[in-house]
Amino acid sequence: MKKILNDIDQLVEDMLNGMVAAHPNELKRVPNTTVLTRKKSPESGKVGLVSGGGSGHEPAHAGFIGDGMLDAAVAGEVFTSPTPDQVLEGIKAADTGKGVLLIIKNYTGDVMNFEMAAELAEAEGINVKSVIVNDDVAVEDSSFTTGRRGIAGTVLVHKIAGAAAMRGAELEEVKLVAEKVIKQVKSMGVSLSPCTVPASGKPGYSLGDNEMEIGTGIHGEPGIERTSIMTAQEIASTLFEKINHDLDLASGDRVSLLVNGLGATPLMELYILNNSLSALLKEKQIIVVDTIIGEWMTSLEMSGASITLLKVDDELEDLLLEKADTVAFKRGV
Amino acid sequence: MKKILNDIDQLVEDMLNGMVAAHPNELKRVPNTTVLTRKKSPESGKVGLVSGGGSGHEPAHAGFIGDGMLDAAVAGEVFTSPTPDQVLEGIKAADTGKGVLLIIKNYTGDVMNFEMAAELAEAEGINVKSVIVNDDVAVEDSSFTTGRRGIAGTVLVHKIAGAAAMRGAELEEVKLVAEKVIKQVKSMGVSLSPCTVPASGKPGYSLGDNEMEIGTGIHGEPGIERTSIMTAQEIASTLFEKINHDLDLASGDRVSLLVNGLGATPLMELYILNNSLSALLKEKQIIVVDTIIGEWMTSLEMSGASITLLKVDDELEDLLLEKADTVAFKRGV
Amino acid sequence: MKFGADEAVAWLIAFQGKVSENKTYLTELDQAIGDGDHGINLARGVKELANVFEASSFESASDVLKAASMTFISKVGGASGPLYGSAFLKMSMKWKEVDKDITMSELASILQEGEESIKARGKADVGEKTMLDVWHPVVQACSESDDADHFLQVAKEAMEGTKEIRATKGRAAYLGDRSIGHIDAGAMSSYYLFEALNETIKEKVV
Amino acid sequence: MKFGADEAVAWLIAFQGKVSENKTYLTELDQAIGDGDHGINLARGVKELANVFEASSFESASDVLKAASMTFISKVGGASGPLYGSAFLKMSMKWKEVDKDITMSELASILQEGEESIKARGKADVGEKTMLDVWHPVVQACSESDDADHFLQVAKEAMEGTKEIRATKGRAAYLGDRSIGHIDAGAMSSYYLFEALNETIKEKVV
Ligand SMILES: Nc1ncnc2c1ncn2[C@@H]1O[C@H](COP(=O)(O)OP(=O)(O)O)[C@@H](O)[C@H]1O
Ligand SMILES: Nc1ncnc2c1ncn2[C@@H]1O[C@H](COP(=O)(O)OP(=O)(O)O)[C@@H](O)[C@H]1O
Ligand SMILES: [Mg+2]
Ligand SMILES: [Mg+2]
Ligand SMILES: [Mg+2]
Ligand SMILES: [Mg+2]
Repeated sequence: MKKILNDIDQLVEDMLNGMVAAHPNELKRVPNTTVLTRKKSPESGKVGLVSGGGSGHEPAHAGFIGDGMLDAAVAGEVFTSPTPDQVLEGIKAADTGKGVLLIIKNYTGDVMNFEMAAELAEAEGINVKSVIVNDDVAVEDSSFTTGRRGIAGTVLVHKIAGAAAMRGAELEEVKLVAEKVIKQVKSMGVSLSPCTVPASGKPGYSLGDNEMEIGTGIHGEPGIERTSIMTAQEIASTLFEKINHDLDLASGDRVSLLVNGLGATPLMELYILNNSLSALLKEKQIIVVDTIIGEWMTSLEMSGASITLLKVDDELEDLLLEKADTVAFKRGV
Repeated sequence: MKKILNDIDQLVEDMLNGMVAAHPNELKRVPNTTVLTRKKSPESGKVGLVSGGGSGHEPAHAGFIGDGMLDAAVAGEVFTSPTPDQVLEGIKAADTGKGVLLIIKNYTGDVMNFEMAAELAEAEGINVKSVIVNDDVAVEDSSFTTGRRGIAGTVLVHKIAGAAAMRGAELEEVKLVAEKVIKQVKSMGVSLSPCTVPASGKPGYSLGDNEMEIGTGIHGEPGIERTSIMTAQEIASTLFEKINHDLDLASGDRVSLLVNGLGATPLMELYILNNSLSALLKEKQIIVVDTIIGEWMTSLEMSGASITLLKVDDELEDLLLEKADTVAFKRGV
Repeated sequence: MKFGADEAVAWLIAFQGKVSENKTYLTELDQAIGDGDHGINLARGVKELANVFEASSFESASDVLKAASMTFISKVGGASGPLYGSAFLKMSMKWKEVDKDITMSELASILQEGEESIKARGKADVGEKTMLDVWHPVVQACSESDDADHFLQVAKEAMEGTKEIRATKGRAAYLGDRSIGHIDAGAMSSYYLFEALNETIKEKVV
Repeated sequence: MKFGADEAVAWLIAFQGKVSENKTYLTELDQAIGDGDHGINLARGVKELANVFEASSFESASDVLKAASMTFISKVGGASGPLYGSAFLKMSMKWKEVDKDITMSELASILQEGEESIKARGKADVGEKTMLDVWHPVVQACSESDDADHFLQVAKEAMEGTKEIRATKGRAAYLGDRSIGHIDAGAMSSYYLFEALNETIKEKVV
């Protein structure tokens, strides 16, 4: 394992300090926690948005703190959900009196820790609601009750719920629009090579020289199939088919696209993938209203990419295109 | 070699199409060329800025097209300078009558191809000037006449010259400010693992399991030393020492920082590196006026990072903080 | 049997030893069918627990378990943190009802509180290839026999038995049939917990 | 010797064959001390050149070299594209001054134009471990002897001799002393060019 770091035990600490050092006007730490929050808190009267999860997905989640997206992000150890006491600190930092929405990715650990935190916050008199993102269509099994994982689609939930909150919506409304996104957002990824959790020192799985895996999760959870390496075109159509099995898009439908690199895949390849994907959508007369491309929900240095499609209506499109000014994601500023 | 692509011979073509598909309101192709330019040309009367080089450095260079940075970018094959006819098309696309500044990185091929293009453009009556960026302090040898390479510092040249052009400066003024930046901007990188040029199919060099290389160029050109893997702190101080040998910073000096990932290095590690670097600068009472962190000048899927320091005065700081709205880099919009 | 603060601390210190020693193994188990952090997570928790034990003294086993609960909840993270945390919280509350001197069947009822709270927190049941597949038979075994070796034997078989189960909860569930053939990481760590309990009873408890 | 359009095309087609065949080798040479694209760049150029030859017909060797120049400039990129492109442009201009029937010493003066233009474009000189280290002695050799095997022999030695040189131009210069021990990629491709010239003269030229 070769990584640029100092002390493996201080990894998250060092990262958070490095973030604040890089963005001193945008971010601040809540002392003695792993919570980052806005440097200047939003005016009271705005619903607070809190997200978070294990570290190793940067810029998720703290990179999305700022106008039009999140108010606080809680970082766990690498690929490990943060604990309830930390999430509680995040909730407190984001609350301006109008309540807080927790955006949780659907992993057992995240759900339990965030829900325990919500219980603690309620006990302190803060109005907390939560939504659980489960956009990864790789997982599908009726005998399977854990449900689908939350992956890159989470970024669009941040964006749209964040826009609604910025415009002054009430907690219940923000929650409803977040749930609307969650219903319409579907993702799936492929991995070409694994990543290594620093504390473990070994890659999470191995892939042959000519192998790739379809449907890998953002923590290296196994996907649905191993195949030999596919072309960009084949990847685009394989992922699209699986996503569209759920979305059932028809000619004339409008979608927003997120092409997400998992960490080590060059932007060049993401654009090539997008070229294949957008040709495919054009052929099916599906209208792409917006494309976000880059690294947004990574898995350390995993190589591979995921595709996210969100079927939009006027409300979602409008909120999606609303301006945002965060550390990692800026739009129309 | 595992990459997401279709036809190796069509790589640049597919990438450019994928970029335009992703950013249809920002970018357009100049037909039958490898030039990308703004969707809406700037008003006439603005000096045009053209950059470019081999592909594989994305988001450089086309990702910097937009308000406050570039007007056109010319893409060559992977790691290979574009040809003069292509650069000429870029110049034509960027010219609104007030002349064009070429921002060239100091590689024999780039310099020759861009200068030939400048000659061709002059012959067509376009006023063209050029600057050559040579920020890589890894290269230093008196018997050596090729000069230093241009690497990530180029991004700051784009930014500052772009701001000057946006504010209406004349070609000569834009050139002067670009040269001022070039004089004050110094960079150096380390690599932890190599990258593979798709057409060659094999990594450009190899590094042992516990090795890193100091001073590697953005095309995998060898650096100055191979060592066993260093901590973030050691990397920060090694690179800083070498950079500061040239910049000779004193307590109270102001700098702008660029921490650049080479392709496969997680953002987490860049922040950890920034944490070590900013602590070091603080100790030396050097004032960081701005930090740009992420992947800006990559080398395909190379892993590693570079550090760039620009010593700023009021003029440079002001232009640096000017707003910009490009595909990859947005500020204060 | 006498089971007060000292014995409870001894139990958890023994647990700490086993987890630290087998940190890599636990992580490997989690790597095979999960995300490879169970050993790391739990080792971080028990290490902190040792610090807590060093710094404070306790009146009763209940107090010890309460402190353990807080440490698990705030230091482990992931799925296992809240699960062990909830289990120890509920066990701590139940222990208050009994004396320093407890019977094996009282111990069973304490452990049952733990089992129930894992079920509730994890929305899981027996047979889903989780730590519950060790907790449940152990609770049974404690209520059946006073011999501490009995529940250990049961725990061991149950832990090994998770190999055969197809996961439907936790990250391993994403693997479907491919989860078969691997021991569940949380089942393994729970086995260490009961192994530590067995040793404590046999060595310390009079 | 007769050296018109046909012979010039034959020369460059022979060059194309050698470059295509040795694309990987050229790339490996460039990988050792450069950026590993010389074979790829040049193969792309000569492939296009073959297309150009297929599509058009030419009046004179000068025209052929002019077309080659344009193709090198617009298809190769990198350092070698403008260098070969400039060399062929100047050689094409010089060739205009001579007849279809040229002497070896006229050929030398044509090649010398190429050498000069590489020097000018590359701001380089002999002894810096570039293609010039092949061009320069070949020009000399052509002016010394009418025997085509003489310049071939000289080219070969010069190409191999680049191994010993410490690079001060081109990407290899970044390596300093570490550039010693490797043949320069552009020297190698230039050797193929002169090998192709030798074969054309011996096979085709009467
Ligand atoms: N819903 C659940 N109910 C009970 N136990 C569970 C559940 N989900 C996971 N577990 C247990 O937790 C263990 C994983 O813990 P850990 O690796 O620390 O958390 P994470 O899965 O978040 O990385 C599994 O091996 C399993 O025994
Ligand atoms: N300044 C120069 N003068 C003459 N020849 C040069 C110069 N720079 C490079 N070369 C030649 O070009 C060759 C490299 O060509 P190529 O790999 O296609 O370009 P690049 O170096 O841009 O990747 C070198 O091997 C050398 O022979
Ligand atoms: Mg985990
Ligand atoms: Mg090159
Ligand atoms: Mg785990
Ligand atoms: Mg080269």
